[in-house]
Amino acid sequence: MPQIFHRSANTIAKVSIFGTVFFLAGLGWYGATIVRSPWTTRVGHALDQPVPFSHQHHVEGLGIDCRYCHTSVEDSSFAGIPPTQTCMNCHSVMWNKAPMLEPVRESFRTEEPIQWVRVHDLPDFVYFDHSIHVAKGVACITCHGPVNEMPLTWRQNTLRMEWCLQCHKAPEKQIGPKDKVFDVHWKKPANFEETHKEVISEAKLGKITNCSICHR
Amino acid sequence: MKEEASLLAQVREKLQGLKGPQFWKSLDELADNEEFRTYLKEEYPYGAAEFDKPVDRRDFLKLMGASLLLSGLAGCKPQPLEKIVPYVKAVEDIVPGKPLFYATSYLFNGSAIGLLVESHLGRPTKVEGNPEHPESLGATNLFAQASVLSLYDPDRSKAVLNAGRVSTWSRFVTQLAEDLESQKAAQGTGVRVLSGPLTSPTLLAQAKEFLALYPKAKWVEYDPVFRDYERAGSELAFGEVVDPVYSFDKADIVVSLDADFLFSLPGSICYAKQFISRRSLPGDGMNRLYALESTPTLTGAAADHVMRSSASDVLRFAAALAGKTGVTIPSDNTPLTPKETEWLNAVAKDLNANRGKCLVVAGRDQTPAVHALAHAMNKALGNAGTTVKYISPVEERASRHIQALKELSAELASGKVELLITLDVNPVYNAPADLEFEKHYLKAPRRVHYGLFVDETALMAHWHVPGTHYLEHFSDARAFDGTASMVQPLIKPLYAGKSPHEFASALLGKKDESGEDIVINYWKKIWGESDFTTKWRRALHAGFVQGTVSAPKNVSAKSGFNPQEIAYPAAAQGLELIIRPDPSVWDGSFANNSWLQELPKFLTTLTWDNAAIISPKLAEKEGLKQDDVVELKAGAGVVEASIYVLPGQPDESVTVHLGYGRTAGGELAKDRGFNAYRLRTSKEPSFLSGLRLRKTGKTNRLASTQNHHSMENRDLIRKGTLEEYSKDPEFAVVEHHTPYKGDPSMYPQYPYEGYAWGMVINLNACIGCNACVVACQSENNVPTVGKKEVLNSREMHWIRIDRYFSGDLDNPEKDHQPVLCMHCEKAPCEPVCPVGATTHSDEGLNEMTYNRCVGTKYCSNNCPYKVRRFNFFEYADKNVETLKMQRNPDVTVRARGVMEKCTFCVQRINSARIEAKKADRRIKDGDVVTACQSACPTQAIVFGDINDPESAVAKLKKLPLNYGLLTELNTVPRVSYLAKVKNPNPELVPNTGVPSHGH
Amino acid sequence: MATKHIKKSQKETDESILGGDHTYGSVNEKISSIVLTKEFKPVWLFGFAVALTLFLVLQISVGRLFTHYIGIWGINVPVGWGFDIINFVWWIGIGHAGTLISAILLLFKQQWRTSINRFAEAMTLFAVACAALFPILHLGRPEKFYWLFPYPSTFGVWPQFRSPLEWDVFAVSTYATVSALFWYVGLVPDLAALRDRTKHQGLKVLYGVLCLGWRGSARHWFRYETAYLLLAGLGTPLVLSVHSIIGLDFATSIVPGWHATIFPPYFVAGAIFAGFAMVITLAVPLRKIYHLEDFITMKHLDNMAKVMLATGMLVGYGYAMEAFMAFYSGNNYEIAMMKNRLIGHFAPFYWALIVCNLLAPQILWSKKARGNLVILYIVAMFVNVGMWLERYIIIVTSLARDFIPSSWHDYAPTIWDWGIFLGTFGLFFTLFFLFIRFVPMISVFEMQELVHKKKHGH
Amino acid sequence: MTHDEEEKLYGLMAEFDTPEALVQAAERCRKEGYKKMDGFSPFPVHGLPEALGLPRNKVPLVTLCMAILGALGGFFLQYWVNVIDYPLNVGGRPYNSWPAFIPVTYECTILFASFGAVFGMFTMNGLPKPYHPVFNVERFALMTNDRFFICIEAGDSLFELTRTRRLLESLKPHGVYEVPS
Repeated sequence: MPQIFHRSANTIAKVSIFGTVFFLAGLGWYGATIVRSPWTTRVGHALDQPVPFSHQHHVEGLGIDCRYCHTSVEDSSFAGIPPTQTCMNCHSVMWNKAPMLEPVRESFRTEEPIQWVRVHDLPDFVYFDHSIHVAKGVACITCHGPVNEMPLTWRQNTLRMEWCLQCHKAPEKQIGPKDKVFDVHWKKPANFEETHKEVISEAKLGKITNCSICHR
Repeated sequence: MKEEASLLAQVREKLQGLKGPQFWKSLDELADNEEFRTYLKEEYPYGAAEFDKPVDRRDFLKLMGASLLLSGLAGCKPQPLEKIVPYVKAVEDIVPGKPLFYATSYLFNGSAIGLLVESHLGRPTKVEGNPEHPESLGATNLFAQASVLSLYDPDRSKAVLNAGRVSTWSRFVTQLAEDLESQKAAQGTGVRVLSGPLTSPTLLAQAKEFLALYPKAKWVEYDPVFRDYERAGSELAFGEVVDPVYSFDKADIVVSLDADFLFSLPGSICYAKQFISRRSLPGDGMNRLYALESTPTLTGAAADHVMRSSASDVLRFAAALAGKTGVTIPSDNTPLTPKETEWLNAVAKDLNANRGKCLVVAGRDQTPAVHALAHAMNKALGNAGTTVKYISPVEERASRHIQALKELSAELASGKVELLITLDVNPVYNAPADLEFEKHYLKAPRRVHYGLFVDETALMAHWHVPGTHYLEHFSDARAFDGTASMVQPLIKPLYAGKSPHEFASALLGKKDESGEDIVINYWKKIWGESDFTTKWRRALHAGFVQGTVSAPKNVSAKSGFNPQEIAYPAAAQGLELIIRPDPSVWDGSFANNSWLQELPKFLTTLTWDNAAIISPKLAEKEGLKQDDVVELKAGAGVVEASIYVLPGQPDESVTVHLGYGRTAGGELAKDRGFNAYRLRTSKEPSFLSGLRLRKTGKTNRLASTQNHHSMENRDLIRKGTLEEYSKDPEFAVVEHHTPYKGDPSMYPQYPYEGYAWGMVINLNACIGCNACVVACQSENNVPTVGKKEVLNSREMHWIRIDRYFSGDLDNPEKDHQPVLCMHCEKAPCEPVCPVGATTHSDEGLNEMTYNRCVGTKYCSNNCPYKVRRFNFFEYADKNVETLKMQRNPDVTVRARGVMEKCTFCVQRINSARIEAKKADRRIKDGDVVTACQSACPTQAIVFGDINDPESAVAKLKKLPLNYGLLTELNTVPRVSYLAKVKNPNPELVPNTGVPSHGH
Repeated sequence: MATKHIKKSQKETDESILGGDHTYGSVNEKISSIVLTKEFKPVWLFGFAVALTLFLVLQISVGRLFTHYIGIWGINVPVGWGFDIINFVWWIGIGHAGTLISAILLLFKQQWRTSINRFAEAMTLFAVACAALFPILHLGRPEKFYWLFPYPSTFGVWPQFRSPLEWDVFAVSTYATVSALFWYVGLVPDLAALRDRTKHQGLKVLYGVLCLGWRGSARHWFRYETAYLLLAGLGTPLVLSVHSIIGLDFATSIVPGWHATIFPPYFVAGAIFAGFAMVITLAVPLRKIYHLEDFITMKHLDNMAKVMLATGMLVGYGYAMEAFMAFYSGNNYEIAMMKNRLIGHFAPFYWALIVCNLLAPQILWSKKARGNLVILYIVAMFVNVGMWLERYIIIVTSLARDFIPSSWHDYAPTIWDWGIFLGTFGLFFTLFFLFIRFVPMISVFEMQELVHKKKHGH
Repeated sequence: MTHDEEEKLYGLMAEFDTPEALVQAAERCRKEGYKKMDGFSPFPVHGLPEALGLPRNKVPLVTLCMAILGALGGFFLQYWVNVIDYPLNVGGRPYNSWPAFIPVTYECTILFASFGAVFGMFTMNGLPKPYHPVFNVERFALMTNDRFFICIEAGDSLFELTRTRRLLESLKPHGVYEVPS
C-alpha cells in the first residue's frame, strides 16, 4: 500500500501532541496571571478624579495628619471621605481662585457633593473595619502604600482575599507600634520583634478561620 | 459603606423632581433605561413579584460563558469603577458606618408604643423597643417592627391630587380656604371632619380649636377596631367611661372572657410581659389562666384551661361566673350544661380563693354587659385597685365610633354634609356594610382625603393630600396608661407629604405652619416658656414625657344588674359569624406591607390571604375541606371566602378576618382575599348569628407555611404540668432523649475556648406573637417571595414559629416553638458542602458565606431542622430604590442561587467584639442582643456566651427543663429550649378542660 | 475427565457466541462495511431525527434554566433535590454496565463480552455525558461550577474534601476519563482496519491520524494487551467505587431513608441492573437493524438476562434490608419514613417500583422467556423505569417527610424538569446514533481473535 | 542488486496466511540468530512474542509508579489544603479527617494509573507514527484484514539480502517483499 503520510508526519505528530499539552498548560498559567495582573486589580493605576487631589502635596508637603480628613478611621469601620467643607476650611482662603479647585467651590456653592472615584473598593459582600486594624497597630501605609508619595492616588494592593490572608496568616510581620500608625515615614527597626512583644502576641490572635468576621 | 452618604441625597433629589404618581426614576434607570423599564414591568409589584423572569444581557452572557466553560475567565475583567460621595457639609454626630438611635413612638390602634429607631446615615432601618416606655418596656409587636417598611413603600401617594390629577399643596390650601370661608357664615354646619381616634394631645387641641372656629361643625372619630363596647360597658358599670389598666403581674388567677389581652389590646406588649413574668419559670408563684373564647387566639393558646363558646354565649358564662363571685345577676332561663357548670364552678372556686389576687378581663369584641360584669366581678373579688386600676379614657372624647359614623353617613345621605374631610381614615373601605357609606359619601359636594395611600376613599375624593409616615413627622400621642409620648422624625418626608398637624392647621386657615412648631407650641402652652427647650429635649430624648401617667380614678362598679341592663341573648340559631382584625394586616391599613402579608398568621400560618375559619366538625358536617371556596351570607352582605379548617374553632361559628379584599391602596393590598367589612353591620360589628354558608364548588389554594399540624409523637415540644414538674423536675430530659452517654463520635471534640455563643428559648414564655419573625426580617434583609413561592414552600424567614396541635381535636392544646438555625457544634450541613461555603467559627457560629455558595442545596437537605433558606430566584428587590434604603448595610443582600439562614445576628456580635477589643476587654453579657431577642415582649429568647458561667444563657441552660431539639442525632445544637410547664387546675380534667358540645 | 468436561462446555459457549461461518476477513468486512458504506438506513435517519429533536428540547430547557434561574424547577425546601439528582444517579447507573462488560467480564475471561463490549462502552460514555450535566445544572449558580475543582484561586480557598459531592467531582471525572481512554484504546486497531479498508483518501487520512499509525506490530500488541488488561483491572474497582460514592452522597447524610450503610453495594448492584437493562434495550434493535445476529447471538442476550435477573435479586435484597433495618432500628424517624413508603401517600410509587424491579424480572427464570426477544425487551423497559422510580423514592420521599413535621412539603416537577429529563435522552441517542454509524460498533480485532479461537478451540 | 539499493532497504518482509505459520516463521528466524525483526498481525497472536524473543514489557511498572504517585498526590493535596494552608472547622471534624479523604485519594490513584497504562503503552510503542517503512509494501494493507507478516530489518547484523530472502522463502510464505525505507 502507498504511504498515506510523508516521513515528516511522525515528527509533526509528536510535536503537535507536546504542543497541545504545553499550550493548555500555558493557557492555565496565562489565566492565573491575568487575574492577578494590574489590569484586573487596578494596582498602581492612578484614577482620574473630579479634582486632581494630591496626597503627596497634602501629606508629604504640608504634613497634614491622615485623620484631618479621614475623621472616622479610629472609631468606625469606614475611614470617612472629607466633606467639601473640609477642603474649604483652607481653600476658602488659599488658592481660592485656582481654576483647578473650581469643582470644590462649586460643590460648596450648590451643595452638590463632589463625586470622587473610589480607589479602594471592596466587593459588597466583604465587611472590613478600619477602626480595629488601626487600633491594633496596622499602619495606614501597610495597606494603602506610600500615600505620601502619590500625586494622584492609586491602589497599592490588590485587596484580593489572598492578599488579606497572606497578612492574616502571619500578622506579626505587618504590624507596628500603635502610636506610629499614622506616621507615614515609620520604618520597622531591626529589633522590632524584641521591643514590641505584646503587640505581636496580640496580633497573632487574628482569626482567618471565622468566615463571618468579613462575610455576613 | 459605599454610596450611603450619597444615596439619600440622590433619592430625595429624585423625589423632589417628581410630579405625579408615576415611578420616580432610580440610578439603574439612568444607567440603562431600556433594561430598567422591562425590569419594572416584571419585577413590580415588589415583594410579590413574578420571579420567573429573564436575567439581563450581562448575566445572560455570563451564564452562557459558564456553560461554555469560559467562566474561568470571568475574573479576568477589571472591577467596574464606583463613585464615592461625601457630604458637602459634615452632619453633626453622624459618623459614617456607625448607626444612631432615636427615640420616637408608634401609634397602634390609637395608643403609643415607645420605640428606639436605628438610623444609618439618615435612613431609618430598624425598630427596637424603648425600655423606658411603659407600653414597650423594650419590646415591640409585629406591627411596630414592620412599620419601617411602610415608610419606604413605593406605593405611597406622592403628590396632591385633585380629581385624580396631580396638583399642588398651595392650590389645595387656597381651595380649602374658599370652601371653609363659605362655611363660616353657617358656623360650619355642613363641615364634617372624620379622623382616627384622637389620642394625640396636639391634634386634639387642633380639633378643639377647629370646632371653636366652626361651632356647628362636627369632628368624628372612627377606628374600625374600636373600643365602643368597653366604653358602654364601663358606663354601665361605673356610670362613667373609664379605661381599665391591668396589672397581670399581680394576678395569680386570670380569667379571660373572650379577651385576647396578650396580643390585641392597647398595652398588650406590656400585659404579655407582666403575664409571662408569673409563669416563665415554673414554681410556686406560677399563675393560672382560664380562657373562654369564641375563636382561637394567642391568649387561648397560652391558657391552662380553654373553654370554647359561641360569642353570644360568653355573656351567659360571664353572668353565671359573676353570680358565683358575689354579683347579683338576673336569672338565666337557658342554663349551662353540666360540663360547663363544672368548669365554671372550678373557675369560681379558684377566683374566690384568690380574692384581690385574681383578675377577670373582658374582650374588646364582647358586649357592654360582659364588660360591666367583668368590672363588677373585679370589684366583688377586691381586685379593683390591686390587679386592675381605672383611669380617665386615653381617648379623651371617648366617643362611640360606630354610633358617630352611623350618624355621619345618615347626614351624608340626607345631604346635610357639604364638606367632608377624612383625615387618615378609609371609611369607604372599612365602614360597616349596612351604612352604605360608599354610596352616601358621594353625596357630599366637597370631599377631601388625607392619607399615606391613594386608597378607596381617596379615589372617590375631590382632593387627596399625601400624608407623612410617623418616621417623617413630629407629633405626640398617649400610651395605654395615658403617658404622653413623643413622635419625632428620622428622615425628611420622602414623598413631600404633609404631617397630620400641618394638614389640620391648614383646616384652621393657618398658612404653612411647620409640624414641628405646631407640636412645640402645644407643649409650650402646657409647660410654659421657662426652660422649655430643656424639657422639650428631655422629652424627645426619652421618647415620652416623664410623669404623665394618668392617675387612677376612684370609681366603684355596681354590685348588681337588672334584666334591662343584662339581656341574655336568645339561644343562637344557625351559624355564628365572628369578625376580628387580621393577625397581620389588622384592619387593612398594613395590607401593602409585604413583610406582614407574608408573615404566617399565628395558629393558621396563612400568608397573603384571609379565610373563613371553621372547625373540623363543621367541615365534616358541611363536607368542606381546606381551600374550598364558600359563599358567606350574613347581615348586610355576601362574600366568597376560602375555607381554612382550624382545630379549636367552636363548631357552630365561622371566623373571618378584616383587612383584605382591598381595591386600592397599593399593588400588594389589591385583590387579595375577601372584604369582611361587607359582612359587618353597625348593630353587630363583632359577631352576629344567622350566617348562611354555601358551597360554590370553586377552590382557591391558600398559602399556609405549615400544613402538618401534629407532632407525630416526636418530642419536639416537651411539656408537662406543674404537678409533674414538682414530682420530677427533669421530666423533659427522660432517658430516651440521650440514649448514648459519652461522646458517640469517632473524632475528637473540637475545643471551644473563648466566647461560645448560644441561645435558650423558653417555651413557657413564648406566646407565638410573631414579633421576632418580623424583627429578624428587617434586621437581616430577609426578602419576601410572594404567594406563588410560599405555595411551593419557598418562604425565606430565618426564624419560624412552628405550632402544633395536640390532645382533643375539637379543643386541642396549641403549642408554639420558634425554630431558627441551631448552630450545631456538629452541624450536619457543613461537611456536605463541596466548596466550604458553610463552616464553623471558633466561637461556635454556624457561618454561611453567601459569596462562596454555589447552591447545591445539599446542606439544606441534610439539615434536620430545615432552617436553611434558598434563593431560588432573585428574591431581593434590587430595583425599587426606596426599598434599598430600608436595608441594613451591615448585612449582605443575598443574590439568587445561594443558601442563607440565621446568623445569630453576627453583625451585632462583630461590632460588639470590635468595641470590646478596642477597649481591651471581654464582651459583657448583654452586649450582644439578637434582633429576635430584643423584639420579644416576653423575653422568651435569651442569647449570650455559654462559656461564661455568669451569663443569663448559661444559667438557663443549667435548668432541669433545658433540652435540645433532635439531640439524638448528635448535632449538639447551641440553641436549646426550656420545656413547657402548664399549671392546670387539678380539679378539672387535665389539659384543656371539657370538650365543647357546641349549641 | 473433568478437564475434558470443561473443554466441552467451553467449546459450546464459543460456538453459541459466534454464529455463522466467519473468517478473519468476513468479520472485518461485516463490521467495517456498516461504517464505510455511503448510504444511510432510513431507520437510522428517522431515529437520528427524533434524537436531535429531543436534544433540542434539552438545549431549550437548559437555556431557560440559565436565563430564568433554578426556581423554574419544582424543587423547594425541604425537597432540595428533585429530577436533577434523580436523573444524575440514573444515568450514571446506566453507564456502569458498559464498564462492567468490558472490564470485569474481561478479567473473568468471559468471551461472550467481545461482541457487545464496544457499544456497551460507548453507552457508558454517553450515559456519563448525560449524567455529568446535572452536577452543574443543579447548582443555584451554575456559572460558578469550577469552584468545585481544586485550583489556586484569588480567594485563597479550596474545595471542601469532606463533602461527598466533592468526591463525586473526582469520581465522575475520573470515570469519564478512564472510560474514554478504555474505549479509545480498544478502538485504535479497528481504526487502522478502517484506514486500510476505505478507498476514500480523506477518510484514509482521518483514520490514519486517529489510529496513530497502528501497524499491528507484535511488540505493540504485546504492550497493548498488557495495558488493556491493566485498564480492565483498574476499571473494575473504579466502576465499583463510582456508584459506591454516589451511594455515599446519601448514606453519609442523616436524612431518614438516606442514612443507610447498605447503600453503596446496593447502589452498585442497582447500577449494573439498570445498565444491563439498557444494553438489552439497545442491543435487541441493533442486531435486527444491522443483521448482527451472528455476532450478538441469543447466547449473549441469555447471559445478559441472567445477569439482570441476578442483580435484580440483589437489588431486591437491598429493598428488603432497607425496610427491615428501618423497623429493626426502632428509630422513630426511620420507621415513619418506611411506613410512608409502604402505606403512606408515597405507596403508589413504592409498589410500582417493586413491580418493575422485583416482580417483572422474575419471569427471566424461564429459559423460554429469556429466549423471547419481546418479553426480554419489555422486562428491560420495566427495569429502566423501575430504576428511575427507585431514585425518585429514595430522594423525594425521604426529603419530603423528614424530622420536623412543620416543614414537611411535597414535590411536584415542572415542565422544565421534564424538559431536561427528556432532553438528556436526546443527547444520549444523538451521540449513540452517530456512534453506530461512524465507528465500528463491534470490536473487529477481538472478533477476529474469537474466530481464531473458534477455529482452534482453545 | 547494487550496493546502494541495499542501503535504501528497510528490510525483507514475508506474508503468511495463518498466525501459526507466522509463529513458526518467527521461531525459525530467531533460531537463525536474527534479532531485529518484527511480526505483524490483525490481532494479538499468542506465542508470537515468545517466538520473537521479546523481553518482558515495562507497562505494569509504569502503571504502578503512576498509581503510587496518584495516591500520594491525592492525599497530600487534601492534607495540605485542610491542615496546612487553610484549616477550617467543618462541622466540628478534625482538620485531618483522613477517613473522609480516602475516596478522592482512591480516585486519583486510579486516574493516574490509567494514564500511566495508556500513555506509557503508546510512548513505549513509539506511537503515533503515521509514517513507517512497512507501509511501503503494497500487500501490507491486508494486514489488518486477515494477513500475517514478518519483517527482518536490514539493520540486523546477520542481514544479507539473498540469504535472508532464501531463509524466508524456505518458510513457504504467501510471498516475500523488499521493504524500501
